[in-house]
Amino acid sequence: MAIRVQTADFDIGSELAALRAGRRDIGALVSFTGLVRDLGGALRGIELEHYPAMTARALAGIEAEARGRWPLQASLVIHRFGQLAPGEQIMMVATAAEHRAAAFAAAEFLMDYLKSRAPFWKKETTATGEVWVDARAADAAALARWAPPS
Amino acid sequence: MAIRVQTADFDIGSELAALRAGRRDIGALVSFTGLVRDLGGALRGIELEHYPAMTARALAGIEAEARGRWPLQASLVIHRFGQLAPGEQIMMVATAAEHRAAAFAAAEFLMDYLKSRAPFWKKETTATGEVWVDARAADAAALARWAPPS
Amino acid sequence: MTLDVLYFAWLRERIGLPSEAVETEAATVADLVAELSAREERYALAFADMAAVRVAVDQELRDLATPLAGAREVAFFPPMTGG
Amino acid sequence: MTLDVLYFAWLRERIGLPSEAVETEAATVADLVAELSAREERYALAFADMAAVRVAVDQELRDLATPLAGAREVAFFPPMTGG
Repeated sequence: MAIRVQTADFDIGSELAALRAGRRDIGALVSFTGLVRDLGGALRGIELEHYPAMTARALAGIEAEARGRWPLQASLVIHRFGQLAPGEQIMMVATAAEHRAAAFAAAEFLMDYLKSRAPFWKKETTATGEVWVDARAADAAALARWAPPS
Repeated sequence: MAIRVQTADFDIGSELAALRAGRRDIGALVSFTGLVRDLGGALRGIELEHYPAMTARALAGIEAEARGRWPLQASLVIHRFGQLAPGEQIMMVATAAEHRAAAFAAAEFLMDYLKSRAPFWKKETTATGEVWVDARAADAAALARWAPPS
Repeated sequence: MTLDVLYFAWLRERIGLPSEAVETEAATVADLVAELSAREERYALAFADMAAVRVAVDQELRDLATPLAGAREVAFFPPMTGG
Repeated sequence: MTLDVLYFAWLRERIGLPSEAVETEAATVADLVAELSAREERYALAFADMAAVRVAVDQELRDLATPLAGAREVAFFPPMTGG
């Protein structure tokens, strides 16, 4: 039920604690964290550009779609933008449900949709220059696993 | 690569931070946390019994199987035993990989195997007495999704 | 009509602008792309391979055939790579 | 041979023991179950529905047909409910 787009880092532990604070009905809590992965030591950092007017709207739409498909008790999407160093956290999603199947499926769905439908673009800087990251064929295939949104 | 069976609670944030500390090669980090879920306010608590000589061995076997199936960079299983109150954390798994597909699949695999192959038993205490929790048919079905271990 | 036209990632870099107001009578996104491409070479280069370009109309993902009647904002960008 | 026989969860409660040393010549797990069930009613009751009982021999999940030659520890318990 929460979407945050920010330059600041986030604390997974605090976010998950907040998600379940005061509740006793959650049985399963899944989190995914995306990190800046280094290409064998050559990466200096990445820049994440986004389309502010569309980002929050796209993420909210993806989250609403997930909540329509699975009985989620809580959900969270945080995505950073700006300059990030290798090893830094880029984004996280979290899902809470009574049983693990819904929490896992919804987290994967959020990631698959977010990868291909949320307006973020990564540029990597290495010693030899800057390059915009290409979309992965695997991400299009991952998206195609899910029936189209209603 | 780590298995812990303990009565003490754990801190997801610290565990995930330790898993990726000093590394720049991890792209995807997935965590699952199982919580004591209340049955509409009637639950006083649960007792988790286990078979110590077998537990660590079973969990290590399940983790080794996951690491043989997916290119994991790190993995962690923590499972508590003893008395737990509603809302408390029961266990967690975490998986780290270059890409999210492996991290998600391995975390689900660990959970499905752990549910049906690790020697833990839950007894719930309510106002009307104590009852051993029945295994769920959904858990047997979840296990059957995976080809048998080699 | 006047449209706010936005460019992101390498489209922004090739065209050299993050956004501009465009006075146009283009009926569809494809018409707008043709009009811009005819303007200057940097647009023609940025739009040379439309299979590598995604478009949003008023912040919703759309395709080249989408009509522009009533639209206020059109954005062009490469396939997304967040997450 | 002497086997360490362990019981968990409701099997432990019905039999009234967490473990015991059993002197037996049982060739298989099924033979051991029959032998224990013949001993006292609490065993017969605990083992009445073997579809609801799981068994481990030397800490590995096994079935009723498993031979006991060389085994040191046999455990009986209901389907697992951890996680």
